[in-house]
Amino acid sequence: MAVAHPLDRYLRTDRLPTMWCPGCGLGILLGCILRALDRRIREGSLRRENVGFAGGIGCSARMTLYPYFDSAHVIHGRAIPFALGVKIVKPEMKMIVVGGDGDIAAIGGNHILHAIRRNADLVVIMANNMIYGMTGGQQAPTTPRGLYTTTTPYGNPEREINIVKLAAALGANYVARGSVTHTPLLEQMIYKALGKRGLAFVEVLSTCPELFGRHIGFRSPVDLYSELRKRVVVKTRPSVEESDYSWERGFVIGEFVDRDEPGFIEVLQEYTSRARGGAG
Amino acid sequence: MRVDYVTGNTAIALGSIAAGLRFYAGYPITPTSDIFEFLARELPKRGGYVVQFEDEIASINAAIGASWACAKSMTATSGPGFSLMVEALSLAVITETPVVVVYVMRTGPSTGVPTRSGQYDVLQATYGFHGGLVVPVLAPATPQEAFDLTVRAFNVSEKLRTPVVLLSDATIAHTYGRVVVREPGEVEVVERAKPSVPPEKYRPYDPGEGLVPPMACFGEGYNVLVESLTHDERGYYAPRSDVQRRLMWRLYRKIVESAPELFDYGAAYLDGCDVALVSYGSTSLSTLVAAKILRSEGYRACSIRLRTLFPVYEEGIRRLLNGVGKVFVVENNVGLYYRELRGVLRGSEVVSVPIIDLDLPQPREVVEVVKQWL
Amino acid sequence: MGSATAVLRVPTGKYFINVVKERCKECGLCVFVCPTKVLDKGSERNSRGYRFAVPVRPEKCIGCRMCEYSCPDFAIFIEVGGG
Amino acid sequence: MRIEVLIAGRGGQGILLLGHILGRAVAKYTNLYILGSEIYAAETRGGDSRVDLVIADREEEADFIKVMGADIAIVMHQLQLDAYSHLIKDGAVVFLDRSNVTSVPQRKWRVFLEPYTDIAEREFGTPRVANMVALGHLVRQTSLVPPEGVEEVIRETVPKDWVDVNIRAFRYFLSR
Repeated sequence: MAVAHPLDRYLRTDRLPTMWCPGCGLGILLGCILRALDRRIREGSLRRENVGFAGGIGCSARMTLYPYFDSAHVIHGRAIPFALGVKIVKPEMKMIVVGGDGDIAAIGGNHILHAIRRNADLVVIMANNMIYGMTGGQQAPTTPRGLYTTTTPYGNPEREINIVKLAAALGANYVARGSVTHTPLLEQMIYKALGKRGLAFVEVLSTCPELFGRHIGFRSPVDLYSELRKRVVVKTRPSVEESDYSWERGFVIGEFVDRDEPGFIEVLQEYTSRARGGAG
Repeated sequence: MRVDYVTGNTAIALGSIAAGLRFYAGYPITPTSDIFEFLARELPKRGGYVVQFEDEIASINAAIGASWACAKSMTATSGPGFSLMVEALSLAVITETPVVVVYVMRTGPSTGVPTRSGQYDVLQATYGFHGGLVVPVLAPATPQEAFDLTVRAFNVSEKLRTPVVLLSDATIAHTYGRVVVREPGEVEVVERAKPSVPPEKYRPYDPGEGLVPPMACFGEGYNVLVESLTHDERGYYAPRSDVQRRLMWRLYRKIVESAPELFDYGAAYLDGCDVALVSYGSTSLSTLVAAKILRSEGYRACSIRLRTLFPVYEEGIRRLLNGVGKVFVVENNVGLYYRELRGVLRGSEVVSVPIIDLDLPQPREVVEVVKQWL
Repeated sequence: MGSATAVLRVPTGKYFINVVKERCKECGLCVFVCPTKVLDKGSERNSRGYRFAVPVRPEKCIGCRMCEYSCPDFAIFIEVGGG
Repeated sequence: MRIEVLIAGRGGQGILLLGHILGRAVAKYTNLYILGSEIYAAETRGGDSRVDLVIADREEEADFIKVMGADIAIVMHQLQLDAYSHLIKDGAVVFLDRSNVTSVPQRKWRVFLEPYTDIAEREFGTPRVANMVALGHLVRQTSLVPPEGVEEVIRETVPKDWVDVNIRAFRYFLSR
C-alpha cells in the first residue's frame, strides 16, 4: 500500500478516503487512536501484532475498517463480547472496542454494563456524536433533551445518559471524556487507556455536521466543530460529580477515574489456575 | 478410552473436551445448564476457559471472538436463548467462523414447559437466522451419539469454517446411557486450515482452489479482517452484485456440496422395507421400537434415524428410501421436518406423523397412527 | 490529478506542509484550527471534486500540527525540515 | 437378549441412586448396552421416583429409555406398586420392600418380598441404605451384574463417609 501520511503505516490506505462525510469527527478520533498506538508501539510497551480492533455497527464502528491491525466489524452492539472472547483466550492481545453512542450505550448497553462490572481488560472508546448517523439522524441516548431528531420531531423528551457516571459507578479502572476538538488531550487519554489493566473507558465527543449539525442549525463542519468547542469545559482531574453532560451547561472533559485494580483477565486466570492445582 | 454411564448433556460436554474445546461461553437455561456446570468444573483443568456471560447474545458473540483468537469454542442453549443468538449465527456464517452451538430443544413456543421435551425448533436451527444460508445441523438420539456427534460438530465446523448446530432435546439431555468416552488424542480431530502465505499476501476470504479459505487468527500478525458486511476476498466491503453473488454462492456451496459427506443416519430392519418410519432425535427411539412392533405384526416396516438434518442430502435420502411405498415422518411437533422430506421423496407417499407429547412418544402411539394409513 | 497519494509539499522555512490531495474532503477544519491562518481552500479540485486545502501563507507556519491532528482524513501533515 | 428394569419408590428412598448405580455397573462392568431415564417429582421427598433401564447385548436392541414391560423390578413402596404394576410383565422378577408394601397384586411374577427398610435400620442403623439392601438382593437373584462391579461403582458414586455402610448393606443378601 502506498504511503504518504506518517500514520499510513497503520492504515489500510487502499481504503482511503474514509466513508465518513466531510468534517466528521470520527476521522480525527481515529488519528488520535493511531498516534497513541504509535507511541506505545515505538516505546515498546505494545506489540503491533497484539493490537486488535472490534466495532459493532454504525459510523463509529466503521472505524475498524481502516486500521492495519487485526480488526473485527461485527454486529450492532456486540463488539464488547466479541472482543472479550478474543481477550480471554489470548490475554496478550490489547483489544480496542470502538463504537458510537448507539452501539455502546443503547443496543450494547447490557454488555458495557457488565464489561465494566467485570473490569474486563478492554479499551472501550465510545464516539459520541449525540445522534444516530448511519441510519439518518434519529435520537440517541446521548441526544440532548429537547433537541429535534427525525424520530423526536417535537423535541427529544428523554434524559441523556451520562456514561461517565455509569462507568465510574460500576468500577472501571479508567474513565475519561475527551473531545475531537481537543486532540492532544484526547490522544493522551487514549495513550493512557492503552496502558491500563482492567477496563479503560473513553467517551469522545465528536461531530456529525451532516445530521446532528443539520438538526441544530450548524450544518457546516467548521460551525459545528466551533460550537462544540465552545461548549467543552476542560478540567484537570475533575471529580465524577463534576462530569457535566449538558448542552446548556457544557460538557466537562478530563480524566474522572484512574485506579489500578486487578482486571478480569488476571483474576480469571488466577481462579482458573486453582483448577490446575496452582496456588491460586 | 473408557466406558462411562452419563446423560446426553454430559456426553456433549465430554465430546466437546475430546474435540479440543478451549472456550465455553454460557448463560444458564434449562435444560442445558448441566453442560455448562460440567465444563465449568472440567475445562479449566485442561487449560480451557468457561465464562458465564450476561446473556445468550454475549455468549455467542464471545464464542465467535474466541474462535477468531484460534480457540475452539462452544455455547449451549435452548429455544429462548437460541432465538437471541440467531443474529450472531448469521455473523458467524458470513465471517466463516467455526463455532459449535448446542441447542437442547424444550417445549415451546416461548417459555412453554421448560423442563420437558419437544422438537419444535428443528427448522429454526437452520432457518432461524437472517441471510438465507444453511448451517449444518446434527441431531443425536442417545448419549453415545451425543458424544460422537459433538466431536463431529467441531470437526465439520473447523473444516468448513461454519457454525454448526448440535440439535438435542430435553429427553436426550437427561437420558443415561453407556458411552464410550474418548479422550483428546483418541478421536480424529480436524484443525482449521491456516494460511500458507506470508501476512502481506494473506487474503482472509480467499478460498484459493477450494471453497473454504484458510483462517488466520488474531494476534498472528496477519491483520485479519472479520467483516459482517458483504466483502471481497480481502475482507473489504464491496456493495456490488458480483461480489455478493460470488460470496453467497461460495458460502452456500461449501455447505450444500458437503451434504454427501455430512450425511449420517441409522437404519434398522431395512430388509424388504416398504413402510419407512423416518425420525430424528429422541423421537427416533420411539420410532425404532414402533418399527420393531410393526415388523412383529407382519408389516414390512423399517426405521430411519437421521443424524444429519441439514444440509438435506436429497440424493442420499432418495437412494436410501428408493422403492419404499410409504414414508412416515415421525416428530414431536406439528410436522416440521416433514416439509423438508415431502418434496425430496416424489416416488413415495410421504405422511406426516406429528405427535405432540411432553414425554417421549409411546411406540404404541406411533404404531396406531401409522396403521391408520396402512 | 495524480495518484492517490500525490502530495502537495510546501516548504515554510522550518517545516514542510504536506497535503495529500486526493484525501481532502474540503471540510475546512484545518483552515479553521490553524492559529496563524496559514491555510485556505484552494481553487484546484481533486478527482472527487473537492477543493483541497493549500498553504496560502506558509511562512507563518509555527509547526503546531493542529491541522494534522484535526484533519479527519489523514490529508495533511507537517514535517520538520526545509530551513 | 433385551431386559427392561423398573426401579420405583417414593422420593427419599434412594431410588435414583439405586438406579444410577445399577445402570453404571451394567455400563462399565458388563458387555451390555444400556439406556436409562429418571422421573422424579419436584418435591424432594414423598413424590414419585422412578428409574427405567433398557439393557441389551446388542447396541440396536438398547432402543428405548422407558419400560414398556419390565423383566425385573424393584418397588419400594405401595403407592408406586399400585401406580406401575401394569408396567411389569408376567414372568418378571420383582423385588418388593415388605416394610412399605402391604398388598401384592395377583400377577404371574416371581416375587421376592423382603423388609429392605427394616433390615437397613436393624442391621446398619439407617433406613437410607434400604436401596442398597434391595440392590444386593437383585444382583444375587438375577446375576445381571458382577457384585464387584457394583461395589466399585458404589465407591466412585457415594460420598466417602457413606461408602462403607452402603457396601455392607449391598452385601447383606449376597452373603446369605
